[in-house]
Amino acid sequence: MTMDAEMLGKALYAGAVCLVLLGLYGMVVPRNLMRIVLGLVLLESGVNLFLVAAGFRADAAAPILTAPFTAQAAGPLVDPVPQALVLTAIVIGVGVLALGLALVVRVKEAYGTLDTHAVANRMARETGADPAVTAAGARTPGALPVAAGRTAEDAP
Amino acid sequence: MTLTAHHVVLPVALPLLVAFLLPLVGRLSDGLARLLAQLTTLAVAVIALLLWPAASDGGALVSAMGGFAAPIGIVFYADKLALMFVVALAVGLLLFRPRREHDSTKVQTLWLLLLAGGSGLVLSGDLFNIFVFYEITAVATYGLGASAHTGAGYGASLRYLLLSALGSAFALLGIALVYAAAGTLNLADLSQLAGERLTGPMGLTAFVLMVLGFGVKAELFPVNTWVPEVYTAAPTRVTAVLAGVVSKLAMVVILRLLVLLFQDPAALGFLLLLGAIGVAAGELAAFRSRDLHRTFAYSSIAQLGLMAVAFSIPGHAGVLAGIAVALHHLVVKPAFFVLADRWRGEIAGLTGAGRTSPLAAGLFVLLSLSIIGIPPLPGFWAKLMLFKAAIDAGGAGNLTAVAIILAATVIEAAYLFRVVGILYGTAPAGRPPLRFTLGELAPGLLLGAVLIAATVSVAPLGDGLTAMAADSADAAAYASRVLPGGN
Amino acid sequence: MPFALPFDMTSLDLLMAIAAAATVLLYLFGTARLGGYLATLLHGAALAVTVAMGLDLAAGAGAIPSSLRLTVLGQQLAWTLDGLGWFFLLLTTGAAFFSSWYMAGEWGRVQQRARIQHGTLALNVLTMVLLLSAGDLLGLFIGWEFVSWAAFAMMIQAGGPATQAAYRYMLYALAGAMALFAAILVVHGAAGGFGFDQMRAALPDMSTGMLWTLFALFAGGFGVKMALVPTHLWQAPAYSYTPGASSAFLNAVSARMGLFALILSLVKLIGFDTLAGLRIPMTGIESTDILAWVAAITMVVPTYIALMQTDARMLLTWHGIGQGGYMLLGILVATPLGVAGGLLHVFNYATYQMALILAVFAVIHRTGTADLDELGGLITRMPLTYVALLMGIIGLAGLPPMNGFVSKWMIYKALIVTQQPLLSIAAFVGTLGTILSVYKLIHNIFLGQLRVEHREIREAPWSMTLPMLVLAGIGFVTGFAPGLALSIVDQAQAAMGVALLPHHLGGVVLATGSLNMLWVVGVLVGAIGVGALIFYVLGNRRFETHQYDNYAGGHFLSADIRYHFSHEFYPGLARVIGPWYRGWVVRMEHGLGVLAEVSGDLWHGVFRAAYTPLYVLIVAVLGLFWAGGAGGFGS
Amino acid sequence: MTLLADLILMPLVAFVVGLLLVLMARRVRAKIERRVGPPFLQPVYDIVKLYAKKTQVSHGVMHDLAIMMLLGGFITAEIFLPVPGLDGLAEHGDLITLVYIMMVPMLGLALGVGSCANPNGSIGISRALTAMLAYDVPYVVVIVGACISYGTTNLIDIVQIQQQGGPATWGAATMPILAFAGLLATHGMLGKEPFEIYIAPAEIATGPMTEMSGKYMGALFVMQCFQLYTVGVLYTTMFLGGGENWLFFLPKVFAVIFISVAVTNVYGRYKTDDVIRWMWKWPTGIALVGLALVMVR
Repeated sequence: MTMDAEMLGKALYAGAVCLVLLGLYGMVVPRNLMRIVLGLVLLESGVNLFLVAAGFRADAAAPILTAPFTAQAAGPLVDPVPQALVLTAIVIGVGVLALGLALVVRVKEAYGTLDTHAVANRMARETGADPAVTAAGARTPGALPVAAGRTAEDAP
Repeated sequence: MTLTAHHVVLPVALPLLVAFLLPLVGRLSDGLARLLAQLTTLAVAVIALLLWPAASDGGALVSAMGGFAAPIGIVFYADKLALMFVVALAVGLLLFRPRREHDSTKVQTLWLLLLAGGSGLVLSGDLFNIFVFYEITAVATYGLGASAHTGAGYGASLRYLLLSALGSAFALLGIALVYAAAGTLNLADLSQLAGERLTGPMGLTAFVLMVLGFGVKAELFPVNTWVPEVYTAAPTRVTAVLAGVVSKLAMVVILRLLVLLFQDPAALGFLLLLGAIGVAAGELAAFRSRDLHRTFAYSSIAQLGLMAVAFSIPGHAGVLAGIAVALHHLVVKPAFFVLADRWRGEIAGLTGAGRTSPLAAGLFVLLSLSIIGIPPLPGFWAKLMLFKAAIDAGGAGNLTAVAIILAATVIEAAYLFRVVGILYGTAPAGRPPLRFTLGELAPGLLLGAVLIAATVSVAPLGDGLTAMAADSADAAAYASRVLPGGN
Repeated sequence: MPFALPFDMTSLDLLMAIAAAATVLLYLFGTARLGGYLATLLHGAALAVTVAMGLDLAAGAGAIPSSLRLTVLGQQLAWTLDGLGWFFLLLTTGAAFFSSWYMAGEWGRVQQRARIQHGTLALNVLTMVLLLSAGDLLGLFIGWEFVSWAAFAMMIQAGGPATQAAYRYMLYALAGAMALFAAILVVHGAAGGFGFDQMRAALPDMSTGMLWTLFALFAGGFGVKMALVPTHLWQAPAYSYTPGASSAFLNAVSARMGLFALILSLVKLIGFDTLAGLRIPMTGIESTDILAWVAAITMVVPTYIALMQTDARMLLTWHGIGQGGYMLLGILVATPLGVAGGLLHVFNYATYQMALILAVFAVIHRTGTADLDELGGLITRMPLTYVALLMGIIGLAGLPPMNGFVSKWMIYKALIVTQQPLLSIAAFVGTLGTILSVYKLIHNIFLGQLRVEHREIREAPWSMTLPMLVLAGIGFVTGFAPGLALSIVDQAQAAMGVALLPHHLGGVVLATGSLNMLWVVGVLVGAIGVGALIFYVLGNRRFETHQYDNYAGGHFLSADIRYHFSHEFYPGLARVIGPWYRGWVVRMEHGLGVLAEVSGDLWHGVFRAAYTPLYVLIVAVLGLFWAGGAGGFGS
Repeated sequence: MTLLADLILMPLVAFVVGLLLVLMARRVRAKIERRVGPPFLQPVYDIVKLYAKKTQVSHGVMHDLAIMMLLGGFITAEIFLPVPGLDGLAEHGDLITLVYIMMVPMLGLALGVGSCANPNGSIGISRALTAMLAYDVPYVVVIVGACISYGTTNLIDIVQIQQQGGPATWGAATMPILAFAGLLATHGMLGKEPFEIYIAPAEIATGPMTEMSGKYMGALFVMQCFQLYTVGVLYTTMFLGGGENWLFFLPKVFAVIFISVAVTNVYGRYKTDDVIRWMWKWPTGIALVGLALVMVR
């Protein structure tokens, strides 16, 4: 029984770490905005699982207090705080997810694409991103007098 | 009217309540909604100011929610530092209040949410509440970031959201680690347990995760990549508030974490590293920027890096320096963005703009001199305090950071005064002159006046800040105020 | 106290008040009809107060405190003027007086923004007063920044190319200021405060490495203002494009603030003895030797760059850089003779360089150009300006009878007596280049063919010629009787803690060869008189022919042919030393700029890349595994 | 009273000796070219002839003033250059002073020629100054080396030091390399072939002299006398032990000038840049070696 509980605890942590890693992978590698948002969802699930696991006790009861405060005598309870936290976190996560998806829709409406590179390029064009980076090597001389090279007065 | 500790909750509760009422009022009248929102903001500022005497008498006001005392209950902790930032936030929000935009009510709602979240962020005495208020703040800023209703605005805001949500997840992970280690989330409680429970790799991991999480809003390297785009794409009023005030609130949270939980050399070293890289990265990137919005966005990253360096110096000297840098930046950066709003587009296109609007150009020079750190302007004293703290603390890391900041100052002057040169150049014929209306320029002028007033009264200001910093840097005092009975 | 002041003001307070009042009043009324004369009056008053302070100091007052005190963030700031500061203050107020006089008349009326010129001039004086009387390192730094930015304000007012030059100056000055900031922080770290006495007390406990750092930071930081090679690129353009009298003021005293601060930090605070103890291991090279060689290179290289200039202003300002090298070198000799020579050169340089710059701007005022290829033959049209310029170049070249000779003589002499042949050769070689260069200046502007378009040019107005003639006159008088200037120098030397140099009115008496300028100048003037006698008495009566009445190789030269030999005046020399002008400093500067740009672009790339989460991922994963590996979880 | 005598005598002696040196130079040249050469008083005749010319063309005040500076400068220089029996004012101005006083006539000449507004004159001056830069670099090294070796810059002391131990203490014996370099630089200073770029009759119509006629030319002639004298005496004082009396002194001076004059006649003319290169390479290099030896000793 205790072996199993320990295994279960380890499995929970392993699952949480896996979910976090999966979520990170999902946020970093794909180029589709939808997939990235879904990666975020996976990541948050992982974190939530981790939170729950932190409060987990294999041989404890659910922390539901009924009537007089005597349950303690019956044995250890699972720590209620992480569960409360997870509830809040899930709610927040959902809110953020909804907002994110709304923004994805707006981006799609504005640019007609969900490809991150394409979106980045369109954004750069719209806000006039620094040409210094986009056109590498095409430094405009004179923008910085210090680096503008020799001027007449420097040396003959 | 004398306010007591119970009123500490008002700066959070009042705007939150009104924020939810606002859409309903907005149905009736947009004007009424705007009035209500602004009155609420004003009220928060007034309340915070009224709380001030009480807070300075006893060091801080502690309010336990629902009567449950710490460490079980949820605690609000209002010391002078927190109240100052609440006031700054409210005043900033008033100063840059949204004008008659077509969806004024929605923006006003977000504005109030931002106020509520921001106030909660600095007032909370509890890690999880900090997380919750951080999220409220974040959600408000996502909306505000996209409120320009342009494709770039949506895109930037989405990227910001993704990064920020990732950060929140990390922060939550960090909080979970702290909880797993210490079994409590009350800051005062934790500060007493920190010595034994939060040291070592585990504590450091928790700290790193939380710094990366809250660092998204505090514009810390490397989670600040959203900054240039959002600051460019969002309406300038939003940018001014985000760069000026909201980033500082996140820094205050990090300061609380450092002072109360992680006085670990490794943790301080980590923050120092992030800060120093942020300074170098920000100034260098700003040096190569072609428009004012991006320039100021990068410059803001550098300034926040400066604060991180300051907070990483143990003892109240570092805290003092950090607060001074924060306050200075809080005044200067929004004013910069006021100027950037009119002077949009490539900097090279601003040739001669200073001659058509000399007042604005003069303001620009004043702000530049101050942010570079030229005596006798406040920016100099802030930097001086930072350097003194770093030198007195000693250590190779601090000295390197000082050297980096000194070098970065030259770069900073290079790009700011390049703009000055362009502003005072001779405008090409036939281009319509860029002029400011007095209304556009007013917030900037007001902040410039504040800057000059601060210059004149730098001595008393310094004394006040020193006391505030000493108080904020005192973990024992924090614990004893929240847990009067001892634990 | 030669005169009583109200409200317990010290004379330093009075001076600060005058300077502050001048700044405000001149900014407001500088353009008014009599604004220029108001400026002259105010600066004259400041000069009078300075002279009175000098009398006080000479009477043994020690130092003159100011009642101005500030306490900021636990830092006490106070201001006190001692002999060293006073010496430089005298130059400052004197230069301001002559500059404002020059601007008072016609100059002010034709300049569009006279009030800005007057205002910035007064602002410069005010900031210099604050710098020169700084009572501790923090005050020194604050004063330093004030002075730098006041000079920037003065430079940038002209617009056009001046903007770029001023921008470049600002970058250099700020980099220097940051080095200085680092230096005072190092001191603070070691001494626990910014006080001069605290620093002196902490010196014995400092490690060699720390002393080297301090030396490098102070020398580097202040050296920028002095335009020591390789930080010299900014100075010539920045000073040249500044209009008229402001340029003369900058030339005469602004760069000298760097010298003042160097003397203060290296000589007064650290001290020659400590510096002499700083040696590069395994060699006998002392710290001051390094600086002396920097000074020597500064004497030679910019002088030969000046030689190649085609703009009169540029030529003079490049020489100004070189002359700074002489002053520093003299002081680094560290004997009474050398220090007195270096300081005397500061004074002398101020007189003749101001006369020169003012004369050149008088020419610009009349002809509209300072291009040495575009002028010529003005001697007949502007004789007074010519006289001022002639006396100025004799001083700059360091020939008798002008004062420039005396100070250079002392510097050469000090170097030879202390057996430093290479440095003295460098000093001589610098002077040789100067002689070539100044002849080109006077020849191309005043001698040779008068251009047709300049036939109707009038002499500059009296308001402009008088100041420069008076300055040239001072140069002659202090050349004839250098004892006058040496007594002023004594004040500074005493405050530096260096033994005084015994001198008399005509010069100095040394066992190894003396100098008595009363005799030298007296005989020279007498001999020229004899020459005049021979010239006028012997031989037939001369008749004067017109400038245009010339033949070259049997061909008549008429006014419409441009035959003035001015372009590339030293072709043979240019061919030899031309290839040596590699511009490595320019390339270094350029390289630094490019480095900043490339790193800036790199960071842009980082911020633009959407993959910051990747770094976070790596950090987080590593962190988690680290913590997990330590067994922190699941227990 | 002695001083007054010095003041009058020294320039006069210099002038007379200078005339003799000019005569020698011309005679030597004539001998080498197998001519008879001028009579004994020819230099005097020349000067008288030039002063007696009817047309004396002046190009303005500066032109006249230049002649006065020219004469005045050299007169002053002679007074500060001690010779046997006549110390003059050497106590009040040392070797460095003398070197710079000698530049005053040079500057005067340059200004005068410049104000003539003749391009050939200006070119001549440009070349003359270039040449000055060329030969003065080794000259300066020599002077600095010698001064450090003697430990003084006072010319009277320098002579005394050398007189004390006879020829063995002469500069030429104690620092032969410097002395040799000094000789080379001295030759350059005289402006003779192969260094006469600034006169260059065929190219620039005798350069500085192009607008000089009558007594202006006469003054230049006088200047040449002074120049030969000064250069010869200075070298003698520095390296050949000066002289306790004129009997020993004058032959040395003549010898110095003779070497220069004799060498001159076998050379053509260098180009301007070659003058600089040569002067900065050989005499300077040799002088630096000599200096190094002085410093090592």
